[in-house]
Amino acid sequence: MNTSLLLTSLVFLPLAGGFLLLFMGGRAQTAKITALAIALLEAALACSTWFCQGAIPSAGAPAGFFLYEDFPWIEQLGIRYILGMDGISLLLVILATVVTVIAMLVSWRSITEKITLHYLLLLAMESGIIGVFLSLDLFLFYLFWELMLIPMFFLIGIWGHGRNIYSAVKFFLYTLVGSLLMLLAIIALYLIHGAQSGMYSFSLAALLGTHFSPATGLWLYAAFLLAFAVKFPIVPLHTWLPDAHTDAPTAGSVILAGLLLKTGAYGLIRFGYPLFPEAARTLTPLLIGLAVTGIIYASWIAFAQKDMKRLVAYSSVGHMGFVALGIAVWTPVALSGALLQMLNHGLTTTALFALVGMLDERAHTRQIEDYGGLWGKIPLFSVFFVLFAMASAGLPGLNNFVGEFLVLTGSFKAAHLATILAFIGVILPLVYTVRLIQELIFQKERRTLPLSDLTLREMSVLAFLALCDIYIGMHPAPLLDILKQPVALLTGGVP
Amino acid sequence: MTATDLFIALPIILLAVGALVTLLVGAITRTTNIGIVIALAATLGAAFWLMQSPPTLPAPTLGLSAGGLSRLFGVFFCLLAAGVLCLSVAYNRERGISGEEYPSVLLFTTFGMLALASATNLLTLFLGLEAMSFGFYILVAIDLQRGVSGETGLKYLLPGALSTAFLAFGIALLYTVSGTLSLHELMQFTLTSGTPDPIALAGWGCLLAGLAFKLSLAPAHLWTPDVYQGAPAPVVAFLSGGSKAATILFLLLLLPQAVDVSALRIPLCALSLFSMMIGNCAALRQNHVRRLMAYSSIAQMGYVVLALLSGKSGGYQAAAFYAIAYGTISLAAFGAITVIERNGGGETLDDYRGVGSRQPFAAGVLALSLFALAGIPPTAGFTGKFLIFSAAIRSGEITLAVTGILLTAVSVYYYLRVVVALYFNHADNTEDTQPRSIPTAPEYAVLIAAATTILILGLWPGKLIELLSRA
Amino acid sequence: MKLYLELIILLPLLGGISNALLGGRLFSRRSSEFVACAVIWGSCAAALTAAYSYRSPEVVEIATWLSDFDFKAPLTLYLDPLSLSLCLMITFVCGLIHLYAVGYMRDDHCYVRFFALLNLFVAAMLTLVLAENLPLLYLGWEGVGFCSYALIGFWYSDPKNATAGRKAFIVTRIGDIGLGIAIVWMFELFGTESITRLNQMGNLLPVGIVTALGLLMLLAAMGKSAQVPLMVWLPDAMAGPTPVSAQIHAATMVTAGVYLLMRMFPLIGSSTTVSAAIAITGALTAFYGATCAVAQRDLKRILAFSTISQIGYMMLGVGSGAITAATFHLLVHAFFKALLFLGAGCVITTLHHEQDIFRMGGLRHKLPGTYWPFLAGALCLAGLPLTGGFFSKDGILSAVWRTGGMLYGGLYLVGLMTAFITAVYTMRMLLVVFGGPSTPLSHQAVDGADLTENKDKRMVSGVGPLPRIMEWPLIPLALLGLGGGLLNLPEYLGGGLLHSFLAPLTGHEPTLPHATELLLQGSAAIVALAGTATAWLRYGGQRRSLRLSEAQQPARGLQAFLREGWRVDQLYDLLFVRPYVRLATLLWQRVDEGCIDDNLDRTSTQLGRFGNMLGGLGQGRVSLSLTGMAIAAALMIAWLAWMTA
Amino acid sequence: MIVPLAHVLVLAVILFCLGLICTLVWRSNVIMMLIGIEIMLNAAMLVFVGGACHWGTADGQVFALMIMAMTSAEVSLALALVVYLHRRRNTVDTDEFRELQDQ
Repeated sequence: MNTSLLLTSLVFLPLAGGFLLLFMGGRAQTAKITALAIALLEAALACSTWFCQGAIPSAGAPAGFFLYEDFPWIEQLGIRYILGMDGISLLLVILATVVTVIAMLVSWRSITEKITLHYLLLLAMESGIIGVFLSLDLFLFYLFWELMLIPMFFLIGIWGHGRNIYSAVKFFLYTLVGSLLMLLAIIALYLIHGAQSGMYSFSLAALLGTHFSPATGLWLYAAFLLAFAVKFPIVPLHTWLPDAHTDAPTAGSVILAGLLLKTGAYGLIRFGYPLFPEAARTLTPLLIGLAVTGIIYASWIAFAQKDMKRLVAYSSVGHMGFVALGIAVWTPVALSGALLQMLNHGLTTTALFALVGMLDERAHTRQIEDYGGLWGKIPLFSVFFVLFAMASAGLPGLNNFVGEFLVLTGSFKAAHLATILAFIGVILPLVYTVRLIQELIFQKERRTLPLSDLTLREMSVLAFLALCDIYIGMHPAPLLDILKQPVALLTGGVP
Repeated sequence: MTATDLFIALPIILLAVGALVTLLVGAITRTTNIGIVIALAATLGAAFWLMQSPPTLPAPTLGLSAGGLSRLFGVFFCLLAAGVLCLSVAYNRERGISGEEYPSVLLFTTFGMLALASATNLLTLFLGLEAMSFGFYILVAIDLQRGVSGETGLKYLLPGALSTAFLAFGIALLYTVSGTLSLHELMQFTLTSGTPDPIALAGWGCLLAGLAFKLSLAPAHLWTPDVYQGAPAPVVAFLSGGSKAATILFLLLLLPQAVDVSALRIPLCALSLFSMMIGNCAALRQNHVRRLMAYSSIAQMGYVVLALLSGKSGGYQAAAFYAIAYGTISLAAFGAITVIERNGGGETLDDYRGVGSRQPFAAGVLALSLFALAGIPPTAGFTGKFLIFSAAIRSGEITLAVTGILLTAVSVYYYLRVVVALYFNHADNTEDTQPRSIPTAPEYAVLIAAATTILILGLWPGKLIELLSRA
Repeated sequence: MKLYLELIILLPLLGGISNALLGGRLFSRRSSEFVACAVIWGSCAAALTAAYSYRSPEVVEIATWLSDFDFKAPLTLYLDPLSLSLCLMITFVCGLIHLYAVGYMRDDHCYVRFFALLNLFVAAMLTLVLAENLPLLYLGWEGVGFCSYALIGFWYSDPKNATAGRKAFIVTRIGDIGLGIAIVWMFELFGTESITRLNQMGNLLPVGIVTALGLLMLLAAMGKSAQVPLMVWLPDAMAGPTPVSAQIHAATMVTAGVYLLMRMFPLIGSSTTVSAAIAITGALTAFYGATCAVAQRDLKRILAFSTISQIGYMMLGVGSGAITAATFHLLVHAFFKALLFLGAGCVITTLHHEQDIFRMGGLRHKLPGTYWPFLAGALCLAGLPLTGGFFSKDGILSAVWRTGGMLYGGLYLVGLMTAFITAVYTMRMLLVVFGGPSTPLSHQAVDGADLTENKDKRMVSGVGPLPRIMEWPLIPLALLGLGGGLLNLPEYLGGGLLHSFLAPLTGHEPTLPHATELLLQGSAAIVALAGTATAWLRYGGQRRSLRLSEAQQPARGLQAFLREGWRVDQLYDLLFVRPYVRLATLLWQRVDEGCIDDNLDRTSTQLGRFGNMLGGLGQGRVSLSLTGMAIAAALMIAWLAWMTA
Repeated sequence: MIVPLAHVLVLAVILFCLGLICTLVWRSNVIMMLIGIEIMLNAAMLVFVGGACHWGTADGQVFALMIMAMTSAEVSLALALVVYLHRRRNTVDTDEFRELQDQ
């Protein structure tokens, strides 16, 4: 297979497809189907890269990257167009394509106005996110990093509900503040490296060996960390997330939780730690502390929520705390656990948001107190709900457990106390999860709501996610194997 | 006057002649658009001439040259003028601005800009700047049917005249110190290494104060929102894009020649900081779109000053790039505003509600230019900011750079407010009452061209950067 | 062997999954029930075959599971005497209970969910028992927890049931923190999660760490096995259908904690502190459970507290290092407690879900098929001589005695006292429920109206005679309970089967001289008989009706204290639950929104106001505009002048 | 040169300041403000002429001439505007024109 432009087509296929949609302004149905077809094609393309793992990368590819594209772009500034795929990117790209398809499917009926635009934005978003996961040039990375904000902003703003404008703007500003400082840091890094080596470049591979004075390294890393921590989100920079999630349309929530949050973690793994190893080590205790605080704090707050989406949003913050912990300690097991946890969180939370969205779509309320006794009314829905809720609470045998457990195993050596606290944090999700299940699924119906059980479309989406959850929960070995090499390269572990 | 002189001066002459011809033709026939057509021909002709002509030595007798920078900016000014002319056709028709004086004055203004761009001595430079300002004094007040036009004119003219006085006095002082008006020598004498002559510094102070007005730098910025609000939209596009770029060019022709500009660092810092802060903060709650854009332009000029401040480490290229980028974005933004405001559409954010669905094209271009102003990639605005901050960091202006970038983040808020108004807020029942105004073909052309340029400068800025670093 | 082990777990799992997916749609009710029971019996058969072909402990790796760098936790099963005997017990008892459940659930239309979960539970439980490494054990551990949660709240429409399930899940999960930490810690210490290898490495570590590990596992066991102080969930868990109580909350799951400690005993047993802690916990719990059971009037709650108490005995046995005795008691207890629960289920079903023992009576004649097996179970529970319960309990007590010392001496006395109370409450239950004249159900207003809440509203009232299928599983259980002693006869009667079977695992456990053994058994027998006599004196014959009329009065003083389980629930509510809920709201509204978010919003508002002020500077006056420029010039010139000066 | 350059400069600065003050203070009459600006420009011209004398080049004088020409154009424009404004609002007080301002 000729893989020379595979990555480029991965990145730009959705965008090109989006442009195609532009010419279908009026014919919403056609646009919808076209968009779905493009997303499916993209997913197929992403999955096909699975089989490229054995491919011999082009010359100049850093170790671990089996697909690699490097072209000059803005030569005057030493900016190159570098895309590369290693195990980490591979999994995340596949996740991105899958979640996009799911986002399209779950909003199939609920979006009634500006349908074409909605799907166009979803596709554009996909391009941006995949770009983030693949770029190995910091300038290119930053470009995609910012690019993915805009579609999300519109998604929340146009199709959201409640205080959607407030939330959209808050989301945009919050993330932008972080990333603008990162831009400065990127520039500084570029200049420092250029001054040292005489070769000005934004390529990650070139920048890796840059030396800093401790203070400089610390400041630069802090800027990177800030950008990623906002996306993560790490407490106390998380307050945009509950708002954004609550007010976003279902597809928006799905993508936000499933993908956007992952970019922060990914950035930290791909750029933050490798570029500034010493600074990262200095700030590790801080990151660990914040991660554990986040796990407990967010899970605790989630218990008090009255709005289902808000609850899931806070739970997201808590779960991403595990990812943060895994990254912070930077041991092979913890890091691969964190990566797997990203994937798991992507699948599980996506499902939960989809489920909440389905309820909202039917009954037009997200207040927990309006529901009750769903098991009697919509058993199929309830089965899936319990399954994903349990996955999210970390029931062994389902996917989240694997990630969390590996993170905790890996981090125990590095941070005893934090891990013990995190273990306490493991129980808190259960507390709010069983509360949610009880109030929603169990008990008696509290209000007569027009509820109907899952349609075939919804069921196939959920069944797919459920299979993924169980598969990863029971047989994570293939995924862990893929992660092994890149993680070993990053952490210096022995695969 | 030698052939070389003529060669260099031809575009300028073309514009001047064009202006006169337009006036004459206007006097002869009353055909509506003939003036605009002639003006368009003149600008495009000049642009074409500048583009195809090879670089030459400075003109021996005239104070003119056709170096890389001047040709680049010359082309830019001409194209900008052409764009504004295209935008004006429909706008003027609907606002009742008729007559030949509009295209004629516009050409004259362009003439001033072009003269400024190719100046080699301060006299030409000054005259070019003044010629341009003259044009704008007239242009901003040309819509006499509008009640506020007179006030707009007054608010531009009086500070403008004052700034001219400052400029003239500053130049006079510099001349007194150096004894020459030639740019290069003057700069060598007035901004030497070590402690420069106090009189020269006083001259620079006056000069900068005068230019601060033209660039609408705080605290000489107060006219900006009022004039942006009162003037016809295409004129604002020209004012915002052209006059600012010309003023930046004025500084770009001077400062790089200096031996050491560190004496001016603190004043420039202050101007930059105040402008960024006041511009960005004052726009936050602004409900009038044009005023908002005015404050935004104040802030943007603050960034340019930041670039000029760190000139030697790439700041001059950054400033030049940003001037062009900002000009293009202004053209796109005010072009879109022109289209939106035609047919008596409102000017406040409330009036902009639902425009995204009523006028998707104009709203799209406006949104794009707003994102560009906010510095979101992949737009010209991002590349410009990137270059500016690179230069700032390279020259060690870390504090200012961090402040600037944080203020950029603040600025995003008000740009988003416009986007929010365009797309998120649904107008209440205005869907049916307001007519759908469809952009005319020239407007389409200009907006598409500007938007494309914004994106191209965002994605492939290499060519322009190369041109600038060679100039 | 690999096949057998796989089948043991896979059959229930497949049964559960196929029931969940196909039940109700593809399967008829009969086939659902058939599948559910068949897979368990199939599993039982596989376990028997495995037992038959068992030669020595075996490790079977089925597949990889978690495997990352040096961390390995494959799906590996471990068959040794301990796990084998538990497997046999579990599959057999669960098989009987499944059959019973067919009858019990015959009018419930949610049978698919019920059987699927019941099957899944068995699969998880067997995974727990057979797991060779700790993460896999944890998988089963949590799996049974989930099934228990879902089954306690099976009749979900009543919030009380759902709350009970939730409570069970959360409280046991609190204990699991200990297990989780122990697992990752042991990985850090030894670099392996394999139970067999860990057990060989106990002596490599300083005692302090072993103690810590042991205490962590004890915490886990406390949660799962409802030991003090995490015992609060088990009485409430009786909200579930009776077969669930029998299977999960009596015979199998609740003994998982004991199993864990036994499994890891080679590692943690080297710390005397841990042993003592286990023993104290066990004794305390045994005493607590027994005292509470005395005052209960809900049939199932009596049994629940009795379960707590009996598991306390097992813990006491583990704490005394008597793995054999503990296993023995575990097995026998599983038989007779399942029997008692099933019997109670029969009673309750017959009485239209009446659970208050003081409204029962005369059932001896009405339900002879239930009465006799129930009597057998009660005798076992009371520890009357020659029953299985007698021997197994005595084994533990003599092990405690054998350990000697102040502490264990005291614990022995506590154990003996508990044995007495056990006999009392068992006989009380028996006499009140089955004795006396047959009274029609009366519906007087009595204290403890909450006892009737477990009625399933969807059950058709007026159930006919008890289905046969509910009564006959009692018989094998009764036989096993009574004859359970044969499994592990005392030394003087020729030595125990179980003892020699478990010997490779436990090493050679010291035995007492026959005379002492006999003496101890004699005292245990006397205590049990004394308890029975006491109960007879209070509840036997005519005095029964006296007690019945006394029961009309609300409970007071000690009785109320005991009935409410020493009021631990209220205490926990005050100490943990309410602060947690309050703090959650507080954190959300005051900290998250009130502090972090609000400050940001306020900052932006201030910035906007500041901007407005800046924007208002010009006031629209030209003159100010000119002034601004003049100020700019003046400032700049002033600065430049100052700089040159 | 008879007058030393310093004297010329001092005079010019004084003139410039006077003009500036006039412009800033006399806000009730546009004409007076324009006159103030003219005075400032005259100060500039004075410096040019003085400088030209000092250096013995003609550049400064040319510049001064140009300023004169420019000034006249500017004033004519300004006066036209004043007339227009006066016709509309019947006043030449600049601060009366405050329609355009932040709300």
